[in-house]
Amino acid sequence: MTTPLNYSYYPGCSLHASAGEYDLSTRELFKALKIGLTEVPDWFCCGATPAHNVDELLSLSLCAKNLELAEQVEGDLAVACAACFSRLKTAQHVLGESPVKRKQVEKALDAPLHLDGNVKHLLDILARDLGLERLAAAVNKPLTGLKVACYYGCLLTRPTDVTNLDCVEAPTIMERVIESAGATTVAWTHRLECCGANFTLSRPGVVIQLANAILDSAKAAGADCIMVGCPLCHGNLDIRQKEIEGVYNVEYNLPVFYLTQLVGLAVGLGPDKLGLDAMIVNPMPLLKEKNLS
Amino acid sequence: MHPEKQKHTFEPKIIAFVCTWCTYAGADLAGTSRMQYPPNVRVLKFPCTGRIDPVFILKAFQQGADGVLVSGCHPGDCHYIAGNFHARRRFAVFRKLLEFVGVDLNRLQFSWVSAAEGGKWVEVVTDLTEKVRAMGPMTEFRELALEEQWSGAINTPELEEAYNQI
Amino acid sequence: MTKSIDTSIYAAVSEAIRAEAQRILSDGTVTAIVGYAAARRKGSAQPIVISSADDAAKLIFTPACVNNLAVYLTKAKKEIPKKGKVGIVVKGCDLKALSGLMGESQLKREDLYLIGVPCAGVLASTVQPATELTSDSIAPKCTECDAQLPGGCDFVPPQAPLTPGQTRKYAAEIARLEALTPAERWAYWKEQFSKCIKCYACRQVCPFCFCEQCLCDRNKPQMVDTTPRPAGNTAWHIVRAMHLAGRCAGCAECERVCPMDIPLNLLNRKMAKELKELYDYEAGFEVNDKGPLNSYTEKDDQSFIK
Amino acid sequence: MSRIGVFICHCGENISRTVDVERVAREVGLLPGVAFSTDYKYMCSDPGQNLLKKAIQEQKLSHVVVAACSPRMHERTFRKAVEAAGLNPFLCEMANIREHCSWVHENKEEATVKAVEIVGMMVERVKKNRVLPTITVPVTKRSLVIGGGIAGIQAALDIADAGHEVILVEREPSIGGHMAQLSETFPTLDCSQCIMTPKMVDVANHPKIRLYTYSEIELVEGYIGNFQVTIRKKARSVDEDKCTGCGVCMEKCPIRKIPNKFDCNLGMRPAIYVPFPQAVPNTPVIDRENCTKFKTGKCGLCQKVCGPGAVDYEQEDRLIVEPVGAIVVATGFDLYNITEKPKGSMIKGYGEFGHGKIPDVIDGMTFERLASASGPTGGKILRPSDGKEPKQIVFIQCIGSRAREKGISYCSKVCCMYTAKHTMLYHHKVHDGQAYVFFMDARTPGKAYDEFWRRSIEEEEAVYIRGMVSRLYQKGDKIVVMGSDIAVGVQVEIEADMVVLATAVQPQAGADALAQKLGISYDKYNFYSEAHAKLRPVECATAGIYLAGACQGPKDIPDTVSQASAAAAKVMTLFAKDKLEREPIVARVREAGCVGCFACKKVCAYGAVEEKEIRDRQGNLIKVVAYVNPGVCGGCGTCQATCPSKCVELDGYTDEQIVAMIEAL
Repeated sequence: MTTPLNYSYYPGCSLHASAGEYDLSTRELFKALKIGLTEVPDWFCCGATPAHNVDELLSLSLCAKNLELAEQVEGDLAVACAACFSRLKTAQHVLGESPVKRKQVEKALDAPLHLDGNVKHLLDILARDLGLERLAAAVNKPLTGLKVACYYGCLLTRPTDVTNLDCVEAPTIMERVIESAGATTVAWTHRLECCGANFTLSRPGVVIQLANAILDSAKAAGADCIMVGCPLCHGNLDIRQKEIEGVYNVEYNLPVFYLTQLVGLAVGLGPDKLGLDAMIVNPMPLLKEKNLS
Repeated sequence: MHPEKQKHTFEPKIIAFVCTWCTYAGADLAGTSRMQYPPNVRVLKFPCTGRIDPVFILKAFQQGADGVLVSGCHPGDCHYIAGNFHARRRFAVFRKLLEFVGVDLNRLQFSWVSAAEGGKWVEVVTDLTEKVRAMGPMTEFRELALEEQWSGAINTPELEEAYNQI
Repeated sequence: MTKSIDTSIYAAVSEAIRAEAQRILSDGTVTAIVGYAAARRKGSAQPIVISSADDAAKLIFTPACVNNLAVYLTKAKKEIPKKGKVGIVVKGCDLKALSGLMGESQLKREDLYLIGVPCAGVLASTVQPATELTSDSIAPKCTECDAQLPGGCDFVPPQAPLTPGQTRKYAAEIARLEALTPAERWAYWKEQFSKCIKCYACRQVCPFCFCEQCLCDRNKPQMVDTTPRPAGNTAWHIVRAMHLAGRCAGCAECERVCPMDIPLNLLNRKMAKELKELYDYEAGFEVNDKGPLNSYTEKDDQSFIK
Repeated sequence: MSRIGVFICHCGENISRTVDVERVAREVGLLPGVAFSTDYKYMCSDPGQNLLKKAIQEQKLSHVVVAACSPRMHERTFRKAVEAAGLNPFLCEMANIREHCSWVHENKEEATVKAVEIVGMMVERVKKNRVLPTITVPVTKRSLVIGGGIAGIQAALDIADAGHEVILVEREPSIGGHMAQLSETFPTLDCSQCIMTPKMVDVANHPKIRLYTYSEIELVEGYIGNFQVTIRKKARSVDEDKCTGCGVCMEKCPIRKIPNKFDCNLGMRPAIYVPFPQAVPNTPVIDRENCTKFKTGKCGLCQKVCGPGAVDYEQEDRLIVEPVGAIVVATGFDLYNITEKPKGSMIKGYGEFGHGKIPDVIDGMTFERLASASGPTGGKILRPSDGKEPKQIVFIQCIGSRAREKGISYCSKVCCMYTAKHTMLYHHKVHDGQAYVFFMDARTPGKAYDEFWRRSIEEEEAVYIRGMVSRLYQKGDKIVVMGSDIAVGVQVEIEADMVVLATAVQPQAGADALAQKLGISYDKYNFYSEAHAKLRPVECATAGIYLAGACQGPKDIPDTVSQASAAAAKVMTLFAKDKLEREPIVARVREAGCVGCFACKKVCAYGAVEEKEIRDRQGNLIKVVAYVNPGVCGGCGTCQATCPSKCVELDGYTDEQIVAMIEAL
């Protein structure tokens, strides 16, 4: 007998814009896995990277308010975006450690803070709350033969005291999840390197250089595709891929999936429910080749 | 009131409970350096602050001390490894108790004074003496000693009847 | 607003205690059991020691079962058979005291058979024994209870107590006193302590006052004034509170037995509050090797030290 | 009724200038119990002391108060004088009217009043002083040394050379420790084995040293001068008395591929083995986990070929009890190993370096074995993965050390120097190779140390890059080292053939367990704590136990040897007398009142409080009470302040004495 899983859901801005397919596939996957997901009413931006670079109080207050809103919905808070996850966890951590900052934020919000709820990344929910065994049991179209490079990026595991997701330097949670879905994972070197993140707008040259190193490493390790859990990483590796190939005169042709898209495929969801058409590097030839579409 | 005159007439009694290895030696150093401080303090030497029982502080107040100083080695410097760590906890709790029963904690000072800190000894003793001098005598415990019994009013008929029967 | 408190499980709990007592006395698991029995006044209860399975039927649990029986295993142990295991009926608060006594080498777990009681609260000492348990008539300690279900016992009846959220009476009173000036607090306690008649009932009933000779009875040297006058009383109550700091488990027996209604547990709760804030220490069910005042960390607060 | 004599010293003019000493003597003379009161120019002078002695005899004084300087100055002087006059020395107290009075006040009236009060307090105190007999403890003049590395060897040889018996216990099959593994030593580059092995042989041949190798400490009881140590001598499966060390068994053993720990698992050894050719004793040990005879019952070849019949498969662990008077702890260090999951370690692990999965990322000790002429490669620097000579080698310092975010913050002290040495050895052996060193700071205090370090840069062409490394990964047969050069402010990437990590020096595994057996304290890293960081650096707070070498903190060889000799000197000082005398300021338990809550035991930093059973004549247990071992008690009195019923009292600072002083106010 297992208890039903129910979560409040904080999609974050990206999932309502450029990463619409992450949102779509998350909702569809959770529906398929019979995990309840209720969007936090009136949620707003967590402040992302800019807020905490400019004003810590603002950044903490934005997150604290969102956490408070999330309290209205039963269940732990599920977060898809790695950056939102990092900000919400950081706010929780900082406000828990520093009574002074807590007071400041309480003053700013004019309300006592509720910070006790758990904030969980989708990976955590799949790997721990649902559990790998139950996940594997739900798989009806295993991703047999698909070689996946799991890309963590910077924010999922760091800093370890804050996110508590997995070992900061040698995490395995993505690999464990996707292997439960029947895929093969490759050992590669750039799993944790930075993709350049939001320099994609201000200094695209940096992003092209860093993302190239990541794509190069994944390709060299023999991966068919890359799996990510962060909209920004996705943008840098997927949208920029053609441009990078042009700059370095190479050909990668590595589809970049959100983890929910790949797991979704494995539980039998169709491409239309996973937003595969929104991917820039077309995954369909690869999926055909592996008999997965 | 004549605060100035009062200042001259009231000389507070300060009792210092100190450990022999650090603070007592620090006080010695103040002497060999010929530093000057008010003569109100009386020093009681202990091997270690760990030996200082909170009851001694209570006893000192009851015996008419207007201020009490407890001083020992800085954390990590204890000659007996950890006596001052135990003392630190003991007094952190004891001062909270005294505060709760209404003792003004300005009369009770704790400090770490090392054997090299003659200057700090002078500063701690001078500050406490002047602070307590400004507060006036510690009357609470002395007044208690003069009182005989319950001050409670006989305010119920039952009590009144009982009292009359005595 | 008076809220009534559901004590409907007590009947089933009593039944379970009797059945278990019957079993462990007849199969020789224990040689005696310390528990509660009905007393003469209607609805009242008193401690009882039984050593025969036939007497198991005498055991009860009601809101009048106020005593902390732990004291019968230490100071009053002469009444208890010395051979074999002894069973004892414990509420959560009493169990904390037992754990404390084990930590201080006064009792051994293997010598005891613990019958835990799921407890929704007991009556205050100020009301008649047959009174209905409500948010007004409940003992103040029960308003702050976090131990309604004793842990780590050998036997606990399966019933779960239901208690509504309650106003924490001590916390409120501590907050009130803390807001006063030192002089006002002194006046308050002076009034309270001057009532004391030095009957030492608080000492007699306290499970932790197990010293063979109390410091306050010594006269060579006389550390503490022994006279039942305000000076001596104040010293006694300060020393008592200090000696219990970090040990008191909050059974509030001292306050219950005080014939002069001095709020003794208030001092103990204040100390408990400080120890929680300073060292994150709380009395609990687990047996601690060292209490907060005979251990330390290098990083303890020293903001009060110059 | 006490007859107290009070002696007020003028200290030349030091006291009498601001204190009216005659008035003090007069007023104090009126106090109850004071039979004699006088003042004198210099109490500490010979005539002053004679005055004191004469007064004791003529006035039949029972107690003495000398009001003069600080007791820290002359308490011993006057107590000796009092003793010479026939009184117990502890019936004499000093009132400090110089440092605490005349020197710190100018107003003569105020100072005089204060002096009278200070003396009055001491008069009341001294009335409560009791006769304290000097405590003497017999001394067993044998010493235990735990650990057979250079520290233990040095200490053992020094103590044995002084004529005292030494029991030397080593956990491994051979003594020698880490120093035997080293190739050359800084700053002279002399061969480690050349200077180490003669000392090992000296130990084996010394008539006063009894060597227990392959043995561990099981139990330590007793106290200074009187320890009882139980040693577990593990079954070696070879009779040490019969074995001649011919080595035939090792040649014939069919199991040959067991990684040799001594060679950092680079070389192989048989199942019956000595860890290295110069081992002392040169007696093999059977590794029962890997031996066919022990695993399957078959084989038995070594027994068949052994001429003297020394191989004994039936041998069992033996427990030996040795009485000793002093213990030197010299258990040394171990290097933090990034290949192992750091179970219980404070270091969080180095996932960014691949958790040690990259074969050509090695630690400093492995490099020592590669560089050692007697090592698995015969002194050639070769990669463990493919045996090729590395042409680009990167050394990374401070792995684990000084890394607060990784869990430990201390400096391992030896790594800067040995890395400099490694770059030199590398350059000597691979002439066309290039060494890079990533470092935070170069710490080279020590005689000829900084010169040595500079030589590695200036003459041996090592490139030092100030900065740390964020990641290592294998790319083809290269290891990509991603680091930063903070001096220039750029990110650097080096494709290296081999990487050497200067991993943190940590206490040996199980150091905490041994400390608990010995009753000595240790810090949060498990390094043993000295009694005083500056003034008692080789003594433990637990009397009779001394520290030598890296078990107390990271140390290089010269420091280790110095400390070992210092510890040996401390042992000899202890052994210089037949009986140990100590100041009788110790705690005593009033057993009648003790209820056995053992709060005193919990706060005792010395482990001096024991549990004592009180039984009646029939042997029935009445109660268990605390007992303070006077040989071990440090005399701080924390127990007394903690005891709720004050049933433990510190002699010399009893509650009576203190309350008397408070009441004198």
